[in-house]
Amino acid sequence: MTTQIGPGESGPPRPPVPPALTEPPPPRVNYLNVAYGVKSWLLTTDHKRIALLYLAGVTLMFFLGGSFAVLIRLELVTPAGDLVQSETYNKLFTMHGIIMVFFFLIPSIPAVLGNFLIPLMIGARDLAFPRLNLASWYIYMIGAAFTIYTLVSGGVDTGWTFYTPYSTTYSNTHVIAAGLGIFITGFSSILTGLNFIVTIHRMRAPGLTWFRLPLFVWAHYATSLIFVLGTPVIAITLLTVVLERALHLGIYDPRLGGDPVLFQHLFWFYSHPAVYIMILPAMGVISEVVACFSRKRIFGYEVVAMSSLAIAVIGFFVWGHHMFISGQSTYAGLVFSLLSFLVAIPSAIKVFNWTATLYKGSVSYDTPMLYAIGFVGLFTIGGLTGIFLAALGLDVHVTDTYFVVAHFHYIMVGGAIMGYLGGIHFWWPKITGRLYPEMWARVAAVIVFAGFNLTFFPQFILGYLGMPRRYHAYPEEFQVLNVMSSAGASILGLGYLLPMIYLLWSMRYGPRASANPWPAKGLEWQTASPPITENFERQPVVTEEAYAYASEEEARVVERG
Amino acid sequence: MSSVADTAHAPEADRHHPDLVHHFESLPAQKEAATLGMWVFLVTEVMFFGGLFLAYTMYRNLYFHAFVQSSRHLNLTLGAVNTAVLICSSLTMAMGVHSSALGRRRATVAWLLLTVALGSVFLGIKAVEYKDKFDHHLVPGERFQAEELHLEGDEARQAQIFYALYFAMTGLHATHMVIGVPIILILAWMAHRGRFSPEYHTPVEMTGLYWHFVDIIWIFLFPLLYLIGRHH
Amino acid sequence: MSEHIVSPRVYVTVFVGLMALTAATVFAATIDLGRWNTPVALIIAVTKAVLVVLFFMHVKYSSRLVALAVGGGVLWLLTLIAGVAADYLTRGWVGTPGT
Amino acid sequence: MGTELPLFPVQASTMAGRVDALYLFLIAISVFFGLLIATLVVSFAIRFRRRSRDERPRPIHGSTVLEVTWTLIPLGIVMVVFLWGADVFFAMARVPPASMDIYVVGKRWMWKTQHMTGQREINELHVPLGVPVKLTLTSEDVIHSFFVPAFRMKKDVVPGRYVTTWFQATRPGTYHLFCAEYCGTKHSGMIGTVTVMEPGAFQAWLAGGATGTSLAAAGEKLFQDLACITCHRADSEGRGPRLEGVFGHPVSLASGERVMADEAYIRESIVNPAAKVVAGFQPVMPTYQGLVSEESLMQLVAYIQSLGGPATAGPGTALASPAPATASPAATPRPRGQGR
Repeated sequence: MTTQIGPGESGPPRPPVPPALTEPPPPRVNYLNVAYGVKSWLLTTDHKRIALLYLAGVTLMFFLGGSFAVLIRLELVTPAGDLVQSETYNKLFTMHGIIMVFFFLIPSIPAVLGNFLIPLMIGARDLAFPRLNLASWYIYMIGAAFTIYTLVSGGVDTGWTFYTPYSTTYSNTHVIAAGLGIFITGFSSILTGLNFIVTIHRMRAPGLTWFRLPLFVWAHYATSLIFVLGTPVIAITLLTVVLERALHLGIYDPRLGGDPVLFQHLFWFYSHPAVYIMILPAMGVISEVVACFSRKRIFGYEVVAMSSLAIAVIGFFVWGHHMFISGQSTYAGLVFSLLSFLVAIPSAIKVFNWTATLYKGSVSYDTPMLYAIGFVGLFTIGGLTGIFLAALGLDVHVTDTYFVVAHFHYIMVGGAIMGYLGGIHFWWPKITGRLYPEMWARVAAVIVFAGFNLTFFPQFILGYLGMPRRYHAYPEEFQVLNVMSSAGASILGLGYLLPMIYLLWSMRYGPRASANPWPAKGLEWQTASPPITENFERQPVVTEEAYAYASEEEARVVERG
Repeated sequence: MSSVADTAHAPEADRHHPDLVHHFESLPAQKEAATLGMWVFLVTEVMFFGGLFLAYTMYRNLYFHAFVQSSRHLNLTLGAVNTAVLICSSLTMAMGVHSSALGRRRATVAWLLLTVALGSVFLGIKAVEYKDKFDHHLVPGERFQAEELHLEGDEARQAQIFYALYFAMTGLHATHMVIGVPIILILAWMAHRGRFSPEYHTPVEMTGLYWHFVDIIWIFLFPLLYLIGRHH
Repeated sequence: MSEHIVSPRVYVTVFVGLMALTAATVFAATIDLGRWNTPVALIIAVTKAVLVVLFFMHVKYSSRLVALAVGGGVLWLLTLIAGVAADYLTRGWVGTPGT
Repeated sequence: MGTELPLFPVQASTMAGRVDALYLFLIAISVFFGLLIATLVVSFAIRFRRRSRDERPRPIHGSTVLEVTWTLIPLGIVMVVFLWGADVFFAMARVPPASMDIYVVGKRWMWKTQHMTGQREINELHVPLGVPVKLTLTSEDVIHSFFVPAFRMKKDVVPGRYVTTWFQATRPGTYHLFCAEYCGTKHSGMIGTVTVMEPGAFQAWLAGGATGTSLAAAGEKLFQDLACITCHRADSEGRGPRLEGVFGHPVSLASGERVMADEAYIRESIVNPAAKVVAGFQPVMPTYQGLVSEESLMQLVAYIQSLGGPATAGPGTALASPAPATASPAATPRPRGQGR
């Protein structure tokens, strides 16, 4: 009953995909125009519509969190704390941290691109539990509502890390509301992770074995393991902080014999794997983009797939490197430092394999590829500075300084956000059926890359000079580097506004996209753009490996190689 | 190891069963996915309770004497009775799932209602225990008094940590039961209306898994909280 | 996955086993086994949990993937406890307080 | 607008050189691998740029040899970095014997330092050049972090327990002191200076400073006021153990363990007497938690330390306090040999 469509068609090799990018297919019913009205969006169980709901929520939170970053950088232009008071500054960096980490970086790629693409990539009609998927969006929005309530009613000033005993005893800001907000949003991650695991295990198209899965799906499977195994621990940790504040359940209270270091163990047990939740999906996007724009299979596909799992698993054993000087025992620091070096290896392997994929490929510089190349560069710097921080002796000097701030921004902003933007541009034709303006997109990519480096590279130098984190005022001699960083931040801010403008513009005025504009491999490019609600007219059957851009005999050897 | 659901030969009748959702090929595939999903959810519950079990493990080793004295004050008989009640409710729940799989409607309703009853008994006993703690001022906070535990000074404060963990762990467990009991009540009502059949009784089975998990949590809570140093 | 019907006799035997083990753990707690009190209580609790998981929760009859999930969950909790215990057990080994 | 633009922190302690060496080694590694990948990516991107729309490059699956090499080489490098980092870290953790003791208390938004000879400073610390200084730190409220960038030294200060770190200044001058762990409103105001002075100038400062009673003397007075003397008597008839010669030596407990009588043990025995009862004694001592502030606790510990007597060759920090039992304000800490 299932017919074969797609690349495996027998008979003479089809002529390459017709070059005309933009011959507009006649307007048909697709998941966007199948129903209109608020109810059709707010009660949808279609994974594609839920992905767009998440896109709206996540973008709102990104610009909210980003505005705090701008205020922080403005404050730090001058050594004296003269733009805002110190209480306000503390609330600014706390809300920046909370919103960016829990409400943008963690949900962005999995909930937007993952939700949209995983069923398409594995040839399924939807995720395993569509209603749970909609519930996860509502839970995310309720959590966001709690956080916005915290914001408007006075903010919270404990830092996104909520260290006790400050968060439980000494802070008099809205810690309970903020804690509950993150507690609730955690369940949105859990439901998304649960949905992905069951879908990838149980709903792959016939013939789609594990080692034919796109690396995007591998990355999200590894991320879902972290969602499911890590998020509950942050939920109970924040619950204990809320209970200690509200009901005096003093398990972290040093006056009763409680140990604040125990809170840090519980917090970082989740929060370190959380950084892999942020980067693994971006790595999945980069694997897809690099393969498509060098028109070649990823070099060492199996190794790259396994390195995603390795990162997810080893990522759970390394949390102690956040606590080398926090009162954790020296020997425990030794163990965590060794394991932290091991977790760096799979990331290095991925970078080498992406670079090797370009060799003898047919590389084109569309915007997604610019973001991918930017990602490889910045993620390499981010990863290498992680080695500085894992080295015990060095960490003593650089932890809690701007060196750490620069390191994790290189990974989160240089890595995760570049990957997110690359993914949004790469699948924009599939999601909206429209093409974005290529020239503007490339300009924006270059601005983002330049602005990012000008913002965060000086912070490495500041960090080694000893400027501590979360400082409202700083000594005179750090001012020049801080002004450079603030200048970079304004360029970066502009760089992020551009995509917002031309992507919205393209939804109305962009030329219509064909089913496979790049052209790229993968089941999601086998169906229409934008896809129908059921994703595929007929159940696709997969008969070849992933990224099969050219079989051996089809390849015209690239002479100059 | 790709265990893709075999779709080619799902029986035709099965394909149009009212309970089969559109994106699954067959009822067994749908049930298999639901079972895996439920188990992944239970793994998150293991890690959720795990945070408290970790705190308990660390503080028990750090402040063993204060924990022994505080645990001694918990009512052992009520704890043991509660354990027995919960194991019985696990049995009745298993029988409920069993009879729904065989399509015996009235038996299913009976077993499920029995499970609800046992669950309520457990919560009742828990309420009695909590009230006793409030009466003896053993609730963490300013009014905490540890004279009855024969502890003073730092150890009196460490007893507060024991009771903080006691209330947190048994409170979280009780909350899970307060969520579970109404769900089983609804299931009993749906079974009564003949909603389930041998082909489709997944909700009963999933709730059964949840209920057995809650029982397993108590199986660990009882010895850890009630049985430290009951000898000498 | 065929629908495996477990006979009530199995449920009742497992039930009796659980009640017996509960009695055993209460009795074991009342006699002074020195260092062994805690391990014995834990072993009994683990046995009861395994009985419930295998028979009441049908893991014995369900797919290997479900068993993998159960094992993974327990293993991760032990990882958390082992990692934190590594810190608490080795405090003060370097000889000065707080290292 | 600050005009000077320092790019590298001054090296003012024995550890600074070792940390900077590891830092520069890692910078070299990072520059090498960063440039390697950057040049490879850029050159491949240019050499293999897409010539025509329907160009189809030959699929390359991968090569196990290459995968193994770029797994083992990075693994080897990071293991070297791991061992080097651990070596520096343990050197920071092991306090050299016969260090000069200073007590530091972090309190929301100020650092209170106390010298053994009684000097007390707020957000200031005067230390002699070339003498290993052992800091015993605690906090009265939240977690702070004692950070002196010039010494490459940072240690989180956790309420409810003592933590220890040490440094040996190698360059006279005044250096920044920061609080590096977020602690509330004036976190960025909880800063100060550490002044390293020539030994001669330090002695003058010590003598000139408003010394009042030395820490040990203040501790001795407290020892009387709190009636500790009634149980802890010198003639060991009292209900509490005799304290002379206890500090710095192992103590056998009623539970059969043997613990080192260091500052943490003494402090714990004052606030939580029942935790580690000395063998042969009953747990009758009442707790002094709440009756005794952190500073007075430090004075009592300093007094008991001064009763320590000659250091045994025991492991860890068999700390012999250089000052004889009766405090003499001008006690000169004899600078011993360099730390290891």
